Amino acid sequence: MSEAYADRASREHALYLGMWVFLGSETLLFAGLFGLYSAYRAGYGQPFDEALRHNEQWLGSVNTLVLIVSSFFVAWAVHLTRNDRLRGALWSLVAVVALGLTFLGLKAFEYTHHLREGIAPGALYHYDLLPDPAARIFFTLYYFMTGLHALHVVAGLTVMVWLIRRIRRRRIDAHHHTELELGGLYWHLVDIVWIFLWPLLYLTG
Amino acid sequence: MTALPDFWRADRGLRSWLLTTDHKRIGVLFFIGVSLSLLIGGVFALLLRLELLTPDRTLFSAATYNKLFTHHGIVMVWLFMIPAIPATFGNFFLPIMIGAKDVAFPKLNLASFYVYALGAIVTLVAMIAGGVDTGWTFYAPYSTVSLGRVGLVATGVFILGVSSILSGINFIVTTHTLRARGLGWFDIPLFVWAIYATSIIQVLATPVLGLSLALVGVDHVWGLGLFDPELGGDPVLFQHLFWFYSHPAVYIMILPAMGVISEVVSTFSHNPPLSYRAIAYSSLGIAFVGFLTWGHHMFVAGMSTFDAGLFGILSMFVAIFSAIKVFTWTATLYGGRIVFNTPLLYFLGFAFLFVFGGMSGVAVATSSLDVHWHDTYFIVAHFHFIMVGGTLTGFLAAIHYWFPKITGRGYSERWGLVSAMMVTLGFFFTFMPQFLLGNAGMPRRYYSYPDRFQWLNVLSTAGASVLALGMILTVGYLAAAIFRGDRTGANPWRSRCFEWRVPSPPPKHNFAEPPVWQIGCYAYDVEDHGSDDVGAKEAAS
Amino acid sequence: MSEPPRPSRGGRYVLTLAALVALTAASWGLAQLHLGELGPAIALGIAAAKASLVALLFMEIDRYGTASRVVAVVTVVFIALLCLGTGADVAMR
Amino acid sequence: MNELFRTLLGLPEQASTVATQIDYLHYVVITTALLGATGVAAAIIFCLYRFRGDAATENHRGPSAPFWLELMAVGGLLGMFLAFWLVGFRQYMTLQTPPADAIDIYVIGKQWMWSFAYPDGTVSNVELRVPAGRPVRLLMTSRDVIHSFYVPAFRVKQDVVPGRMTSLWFEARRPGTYDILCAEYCGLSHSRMRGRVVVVPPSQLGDREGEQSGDLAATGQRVAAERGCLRCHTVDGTPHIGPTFAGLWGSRVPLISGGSVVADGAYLTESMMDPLAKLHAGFPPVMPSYFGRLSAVETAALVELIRSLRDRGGGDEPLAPAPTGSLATPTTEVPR
Repeated sequence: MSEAYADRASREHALYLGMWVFLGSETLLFAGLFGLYSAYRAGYGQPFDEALRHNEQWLGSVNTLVLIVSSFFVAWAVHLTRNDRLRGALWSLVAVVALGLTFLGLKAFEYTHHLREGIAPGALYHYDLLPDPAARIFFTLYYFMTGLHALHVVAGLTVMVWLIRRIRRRRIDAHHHTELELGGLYWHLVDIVWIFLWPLLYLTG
Repeated sequence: MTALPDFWRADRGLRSWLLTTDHKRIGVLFFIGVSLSLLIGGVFALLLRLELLTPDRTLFSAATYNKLFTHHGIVMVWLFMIPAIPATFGNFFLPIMIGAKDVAFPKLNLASFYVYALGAIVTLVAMIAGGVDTGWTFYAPYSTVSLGRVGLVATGVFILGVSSILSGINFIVTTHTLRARGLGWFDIPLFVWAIYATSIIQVLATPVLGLSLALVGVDHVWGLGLFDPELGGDPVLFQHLFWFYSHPAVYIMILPAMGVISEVVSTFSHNPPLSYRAIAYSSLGIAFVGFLTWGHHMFVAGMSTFDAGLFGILSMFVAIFSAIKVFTWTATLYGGRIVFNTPLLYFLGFAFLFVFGGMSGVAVATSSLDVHWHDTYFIVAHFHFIMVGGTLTGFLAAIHYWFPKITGRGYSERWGLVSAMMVTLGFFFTFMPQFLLGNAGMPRRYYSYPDRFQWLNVLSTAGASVLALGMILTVGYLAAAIFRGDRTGANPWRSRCFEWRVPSPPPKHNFAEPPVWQIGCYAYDVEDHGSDDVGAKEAAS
Repeated sequence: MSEPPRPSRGGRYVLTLAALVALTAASWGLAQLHLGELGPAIALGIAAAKASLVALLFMEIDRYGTASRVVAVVTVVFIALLCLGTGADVAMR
Repeated sequence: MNELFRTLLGLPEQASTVATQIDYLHYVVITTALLGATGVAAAIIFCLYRFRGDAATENHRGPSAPFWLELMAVGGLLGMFLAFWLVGFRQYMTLQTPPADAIDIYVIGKQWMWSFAYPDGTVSNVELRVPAGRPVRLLMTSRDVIHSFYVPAFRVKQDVVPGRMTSLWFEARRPGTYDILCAEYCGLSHSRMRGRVVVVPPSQLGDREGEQSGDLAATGQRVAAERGCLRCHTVDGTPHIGPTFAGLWGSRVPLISGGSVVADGAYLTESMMDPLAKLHAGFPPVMPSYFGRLSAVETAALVELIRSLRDRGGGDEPLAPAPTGSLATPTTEVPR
């Protein structure tokens, strides 16, 4: 941070603004996939919904809850830090990491389940019960959307681990917790993206 | 004020340049990268023009030709046009123009340069190791089956996109948070508005490009066919994603040039712009409405007629903002005290070429005319009129306009006018024949063509060589001026704009202490009394 | 913001969590009824409600100035724009 | 006037009924563009000359044009652009909706050649023969990448997209020969993918009138006989050396390499060109490759033949529609 900023408050304001612009930009990375989803769904219609019904709804729903609770814990950690209860904040972030890993674990389980059935992206797709190309396209989109989201979950988890280490080394406290709020904003965005992915890929069959 | 060392001499040694966080030095680093890219792209362009001298093989094979026009497109669009003005002059002048010591995130600024350098290296390596022959648009399904190194080039351009986003974020936050005290949104120079609007587009459009190129790269390497008709995909959808980025991208290219032109016109006519808010709001208008019009690239691609109609209307609205700007610039000259020199000659070239290029754009947005003209040389001429006639002319005008401020020396006005004339006329004779080629029906990206098109192609190649000579001449006398140009004061053009109130070349942190400007950046009604430096007078008051 | 520590009350966050879980359950429940054409619209409506809850209460978007709200709105509008543009093309072919 | 503008702008001859209207709009728009650009440049040159001076000359009041003048100028411009759009879109709609009595001709775009299949089953490559004075509708698809069927003299162009059928129509006004060009970059010999539209007087093409419904299938039958397909494949449902054509379309074909595939256009074309790629389980791998020996239109005719036999019993019920599916049904209904 340059000394361009007279005081800490204006420097933080700049950091928050920069973060929000970055979040907007990051969300638009998914815009292309949402666009393809709406085009293929409008184009294929019925066979597309058939493939969508094949996804395990309970798996998606549990993952949604996992991410929502993890999002809560992030907000809880920020709240505790503001009240100077740093131990509590630390454990909240640990909970977030645990929930994030659970999410990835469930995702991995779902992927292997799909792959064993022969549901693979693009040319590798060879699932006989849903031969229609719409199913192949749906599952390719499914892999791309959830895969890109999973990458963002991994990035979010690394940020959380980094924050945990900073709290433990007393670099974050009630007065200085900008990076905690920024990390929190990023994780909430990852949760919001999944909130939209869940109905599109699991519910609206 | 003690004489602070200027940013060239503030620190010594290569390390101080390579690890600099001074926005001016980063601007200079970008300038070097961008100029090299212009050279490489220009060489590709000349080779293309030479090959088209005869209806069939002239110098090399069709495969080489296809790679060359693709590389010309990629290098010019992503390595030159997009960073050309924002990353060089935007970096250099945005902080000074709003009275800041530096950009909001200097380390991020340096990171943006190195990401640009990495992206450029990956792209150029991919071009050397096999190259790409899909056209800069990477249309599926050819980009999926092409034997070129589509995956590597897509990665390179993706990285360049990341650099573009990082610069965009940096400039947006700088403009929001680092304006000097008392400097509202309508007191800052119009160039800052142009860079701000460009950054908004960069931040919002580039991610979609990143995704579509990633999809094409993955599809090419592992065949995960979202656009492969064999696997049920629809290639037209790739065009939707690609043009959702690429139409706003052409506004990323032209808006900064418009910013430069606003500054040049006001300074050299010593007149405030006719209506500051018209130009400022037009920049934002172009930035947002530019996102609504991408469908006019796909009138004959098999898109539904409903979309064709919708995108046709929306495209007409975006032309209005450019028209407002042109009217305002022209009216600003009225009643001014005009000093005519190179930047203003470039403005004259810009005005004619950009207006005719823009209107030919309105012509192809008229859906029935586009049916005949789409993918012909009419389109090539249209976008070169805007890109070369607009952005490159703006880039050259910016180099000449800010040359004294950056180097502290003046360039030779005589050579400037001669080279500007050569560049503008050379450009005109290169691309006006291509409008006629488009009318006659010669498609784009044609290695060999029916004989009846030959005389226009020969004329176009002749024009291209004059343009190339003009560019070489420009490099020549500017290089000479860097070392032997006579020293100029802080404000050789007697401009009111803020960047002329700091010494030339500016000190490392621009201002000894945060500036408080009473005299506005377009306040030409304030008496000048011939004093060399309004800044000095201001400091005294 | 991290001015001098302002004790914030935790109750808000717990309530938000409850609301989010409830909305998730509602969305799942409605999906089981297979409302046909209306199903996707409702599901997306609920998702939008949940997203704005997270944005308003967890992210506290209102504390970061108007620019952050403008960014949020513009992002949503542009995603919708791309979806409508491509979706309309394929649907109306 | 029309002739003057046309030659001045280098436009090709106006050989189709829509060409003249489009050219008139072209003249209006281009002259406005040129006038606009020269007008702006002239105004600037005037100001540069009239108001030359330097910073020291006495101070002029800055220009202050009334707001309504600028609003009026911009409003007028927007009105003109919208007028261009209105006229342009109406012409675009006429270009996109073929008249009902148009003759249907199948066009296959393939890397670097155009092929045409006429209603009476005859086929031709590179050269498209059409009657003058009769609307002709081209139903086009591509065998590999996106091409674009472009006849400058008719002012018509339409991308030819693989995996779906796009259409284009024109009515040639008088006999003549006009260039066909490929306008969408499609690889190495994109610039050599040219053809000719030969417009013949209507009288010469009397025999060409025939109704068009299943003719392509009839051609397929003829091609299958000539090329020896029927020596190994039967059309009545009984398997022979090769699998029967009856009921094959859309059915699930078990493969020797395990798994299975839907017998759609793509699979059938591939099996003709590269029979061993996805070999039908239970049949000897003896089929010769027809790559390069079957023209694109003959392939389309054979596929049409197999499609027309799909309900003739034998083979299990087809599970899925043709790969082009609902996503790709073109605006105009393709005669099955």
